Amino acid sequence: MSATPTEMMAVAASRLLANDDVCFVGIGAPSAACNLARLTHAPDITLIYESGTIATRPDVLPLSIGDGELSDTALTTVSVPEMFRYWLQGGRVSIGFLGAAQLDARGNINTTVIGDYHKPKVRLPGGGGAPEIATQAREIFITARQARRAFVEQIDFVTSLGHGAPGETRATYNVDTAGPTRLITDLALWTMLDTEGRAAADAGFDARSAAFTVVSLHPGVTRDALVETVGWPVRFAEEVGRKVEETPEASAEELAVLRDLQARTKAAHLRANRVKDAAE
Amino acid sequence: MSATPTEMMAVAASRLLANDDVCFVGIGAPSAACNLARLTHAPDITLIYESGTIATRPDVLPLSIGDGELSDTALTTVSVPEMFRYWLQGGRVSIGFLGAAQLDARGNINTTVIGDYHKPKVRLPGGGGAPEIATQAREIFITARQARRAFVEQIDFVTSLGHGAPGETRATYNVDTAGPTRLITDLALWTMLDTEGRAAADAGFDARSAAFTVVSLHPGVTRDALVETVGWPVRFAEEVGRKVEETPEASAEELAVLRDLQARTKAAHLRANRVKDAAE
Amino acid sequence: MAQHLTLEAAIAAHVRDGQTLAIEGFTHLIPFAAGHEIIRQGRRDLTLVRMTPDLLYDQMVGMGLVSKMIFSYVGNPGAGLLRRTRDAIENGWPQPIAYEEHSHAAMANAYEAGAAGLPCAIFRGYRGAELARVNPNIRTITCPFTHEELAAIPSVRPDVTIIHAQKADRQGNVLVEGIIGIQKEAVLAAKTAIVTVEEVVDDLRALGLSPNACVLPHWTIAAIVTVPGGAHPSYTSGYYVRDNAEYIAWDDISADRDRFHEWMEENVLAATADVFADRVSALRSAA
Amino acid sequence: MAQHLTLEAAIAAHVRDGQTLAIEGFTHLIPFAAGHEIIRQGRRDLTLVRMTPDLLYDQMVGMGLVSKMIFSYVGNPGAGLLRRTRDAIENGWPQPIAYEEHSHAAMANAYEAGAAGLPCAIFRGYRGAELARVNPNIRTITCPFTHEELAAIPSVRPDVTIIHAQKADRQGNVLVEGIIGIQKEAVLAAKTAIVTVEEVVDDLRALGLSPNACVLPHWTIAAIVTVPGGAHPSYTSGYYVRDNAEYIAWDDISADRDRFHEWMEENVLAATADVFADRVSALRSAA
Repeated sequence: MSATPTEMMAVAASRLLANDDVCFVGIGAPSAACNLARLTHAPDITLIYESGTIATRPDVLPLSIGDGELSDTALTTVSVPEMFRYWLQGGRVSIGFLGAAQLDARGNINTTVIGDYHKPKVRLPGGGGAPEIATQAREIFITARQARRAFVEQIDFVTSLGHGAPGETRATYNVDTAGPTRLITDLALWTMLDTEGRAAADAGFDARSAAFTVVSLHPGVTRDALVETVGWPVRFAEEVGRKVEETPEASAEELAVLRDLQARTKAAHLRANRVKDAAE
Repeated sequence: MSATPTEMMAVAASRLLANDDVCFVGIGAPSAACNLARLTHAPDITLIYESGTIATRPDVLPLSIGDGELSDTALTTVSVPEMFRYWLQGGRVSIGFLGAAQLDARGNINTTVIGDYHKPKVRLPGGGGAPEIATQAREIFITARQARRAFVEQIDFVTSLGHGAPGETRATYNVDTAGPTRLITDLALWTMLDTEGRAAADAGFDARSAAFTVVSLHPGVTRDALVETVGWPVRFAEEVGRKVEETPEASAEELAVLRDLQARTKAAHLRANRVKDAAE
Repeated sequence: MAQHLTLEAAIAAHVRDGQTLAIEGFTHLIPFAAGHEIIRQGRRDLTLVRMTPDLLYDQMVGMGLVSKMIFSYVGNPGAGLLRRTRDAIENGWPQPIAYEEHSHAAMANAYEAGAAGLPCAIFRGYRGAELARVNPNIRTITCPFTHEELAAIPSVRPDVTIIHAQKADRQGNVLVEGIIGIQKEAVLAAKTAIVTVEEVVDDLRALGLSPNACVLPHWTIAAIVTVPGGAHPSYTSGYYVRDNAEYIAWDDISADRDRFHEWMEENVLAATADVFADRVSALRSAA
Repeated sequence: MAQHLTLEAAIAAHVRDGQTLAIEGFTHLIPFAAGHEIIRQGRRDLTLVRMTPDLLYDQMVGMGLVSKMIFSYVGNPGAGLLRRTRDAIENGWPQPIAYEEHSHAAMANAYEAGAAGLPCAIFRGYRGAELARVNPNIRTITCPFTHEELAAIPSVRPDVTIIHAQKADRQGNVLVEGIIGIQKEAVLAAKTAIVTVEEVVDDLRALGLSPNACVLPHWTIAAIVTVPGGAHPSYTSGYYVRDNAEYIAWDDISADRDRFHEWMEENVLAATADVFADRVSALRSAA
């Protein structure tokens, strides 16, 4: 059985993580990806959740950012001010994960409002840790399901900074971290490339012309299908002198580990579990 | 057997402490006084040492501000930044104790240098916690042995603020705590009084004219003997319309508890103790 | 000096209309029982501060107790939006609420500064973030050494902070363990603090705790209330697990105004603090 | 990523002439063994940062390794003055040293800001205190909300921090317990950190520590060195007590230049890190 698009997103993201990464993990897709990496090729990866849990090894994925599972399996749990001051602002996080309600091609993200801030059409949860994760983690990975209402030309509100408007750079805002370098979706893997095909880590990277660029399509995804889900003109890798790959299928091990993790998680979160526990 | 002058200093200071006080304790005389109070009339007094130990109940007096005895018997031990930020600056200390190498009649203290700061005749240890204890504890008690080289008209360096120069107040320096209210010495008990005999807690207290005023002479101490040890014109309570009392003798209980504490302390700090422990 | 009180007495003695309250808890240790008692006592015109408002503030907003909220994440963690709060913000139902919005880093720093007795906090924040444009309480200072511009925000100083914790002792000292969040800072930043606990022991010192355990001395707290299960559907590490199913269910309950009111009537207005022990009984075995 | 090294190798790999070092410890956990190894390796022109310089820095100053000291209390705690440091300041022997002096509150805030990656710290300090007149690194900022003036100081960012701790595990995670002082901040504020420990265990997670114990993850540390007794005459809570007699004795040893040199020759230059275990053997029973 092959991976679902959501599974493919977690698998593709997990492959980008290394054993010595220190990840600031969000709930949902990032949590699945980071723990999949930990349970496969990166056993010593450090996972940090903003609730203060450091080097945690959850057996089931947390529903919230502060489930007991996270502190029970952590190396140590610190206060929330310490988390944001010493660990995030202190520059100790190598990869920060962000999700997005709205996202543009430059990695700017909105999770605050649809419509006007003061008279919102939809009031979303807001930034939480995102404004500072976006600028203080050394690098940002964004995970999102592709959809036209989410992948927009112009976001309604800049909750967290990517590379700003075209022609700007993060330095415009006095930020010296790399910012969003990867966008991992249910359909593809995107990399933030400039018009010469350079990534943030490459010499001469010109953020003024950078945009998320499709570098790998997940198995079975067509360019047309992908373009349908994006509200901005999609840049494919060939346009900047690189090649669009096909994302390798999820391996049997990847799928088995991920499904096992998700099954344990589902069981733990169902009310059924509560009743069962009580009956024991 | 009656109290020695040093014992009398500890006894007199301990009597000023109440069960609900939160004391920021220094090493030496303050530590003896605070623990004497704890072991006699104020069993629930909270003692804090700047090493981070909160509500500690040492069985022997610490030689240093951070002896293991302090954390072993503490309710909790916090980091040093937290101690200074949340507990002292946070306004939770009711009485801060300070010692002095040099002291003036307005409670300004020097523990930094004798002579010029940049070309010192004697380089003293410096302020440590004192500059902020002096302004952030709600009230300051000073303990010192009286001597002309210590009780001076003009201190060489203001390590910590009392009431500033005559004519000034603490408000001159944007400080709203009461500052030094009591000076407890080997010879007498002094109170910071203005020229109308008002203390800091009294309505109308005029800090501009305040000076440490002798309000109680320890048993057997004459005014002449006291004046000999002070480098400024001594103000006795009568001059501001109050009476000079005689400090009540140390009670048998006070002396017994204090000597017991000191004996335990001496034993613990002697090298003999080390050898004895090893032999056991 | 901490007094051991009933929940009803503690809330009646310390919580007044018009106050600024911080009922804190970062997913863990959210004092639901105390919040429900405030709803029952019918307080009004409250300013609620909290990093992650969560279901409890959603309930208080929906019941019309709240005139203003200061927050950094107004969602149902892992489950979605807070529908009662959305209804208040988007439609002014049951009444409009004002709000001041920050990032987590800002709120954490603001509580920390409050605990430290400072008027403001500084941090390297809000760069390129639009909240700085819409929130006039986000300002800047310049480092006098490097001339770097840093964000400045006012400290949080609630009239009353309420937290939930594992244990108190008879003297009123309180132990908080696990995800300690912002609990200590919220207590120390407040003028008055109320703590609900799972249980009272004789003396915390006798438990052989870590020397550096997070313990709040009794003289930092006004009232201690024993409410077993008082954090449900949040959790108390070492006692019972988070009732994730209840968090997920809230999404439906809160979607409809009438259904919300029925639920509140049955589970809050007609209930007492005693119901919490029952609510967590089935969750204890997993803790 | 922490490497387990010998003391000689760790110091040789990471400590260079001209660096700024913080060899921290607030009475408890002072890494004497590491400091003595630096003396043996003959480093020069060091800037030493520490709240309470204590005997170890007195020894390093007396041996001529130090060109500048940044501190807040330069005494022998409970015993008096630091005579080698006085000799350097008052008489320029064996060489003059520059110094920058702060209060404890200032230094604590400066380390905290260093750990937090900030260029400066702000606090309500130095009011009416003359240090503000003589130290140009004490400046002010104005709160943009209340207009209160607050003291500002530069953060501490050492090239190398060295601390002593109870335990490390094989992966290099470190446990600090008891009077934790400024240890965590000093490590996190530094570019490179070396930790000496009493012992190495297999896995700290297996010890059943408090969830909120002060643990430094292995990736915050460059080198771990096992030196039993390495804090002597300071102490390691849970292992051995403070050698107060030795602190008192230092007053005499350091009073005379020749006597000091003899003592250093015998106890430091001619010694190795192995001597520390013996030095504390008699103090262990009391810990």
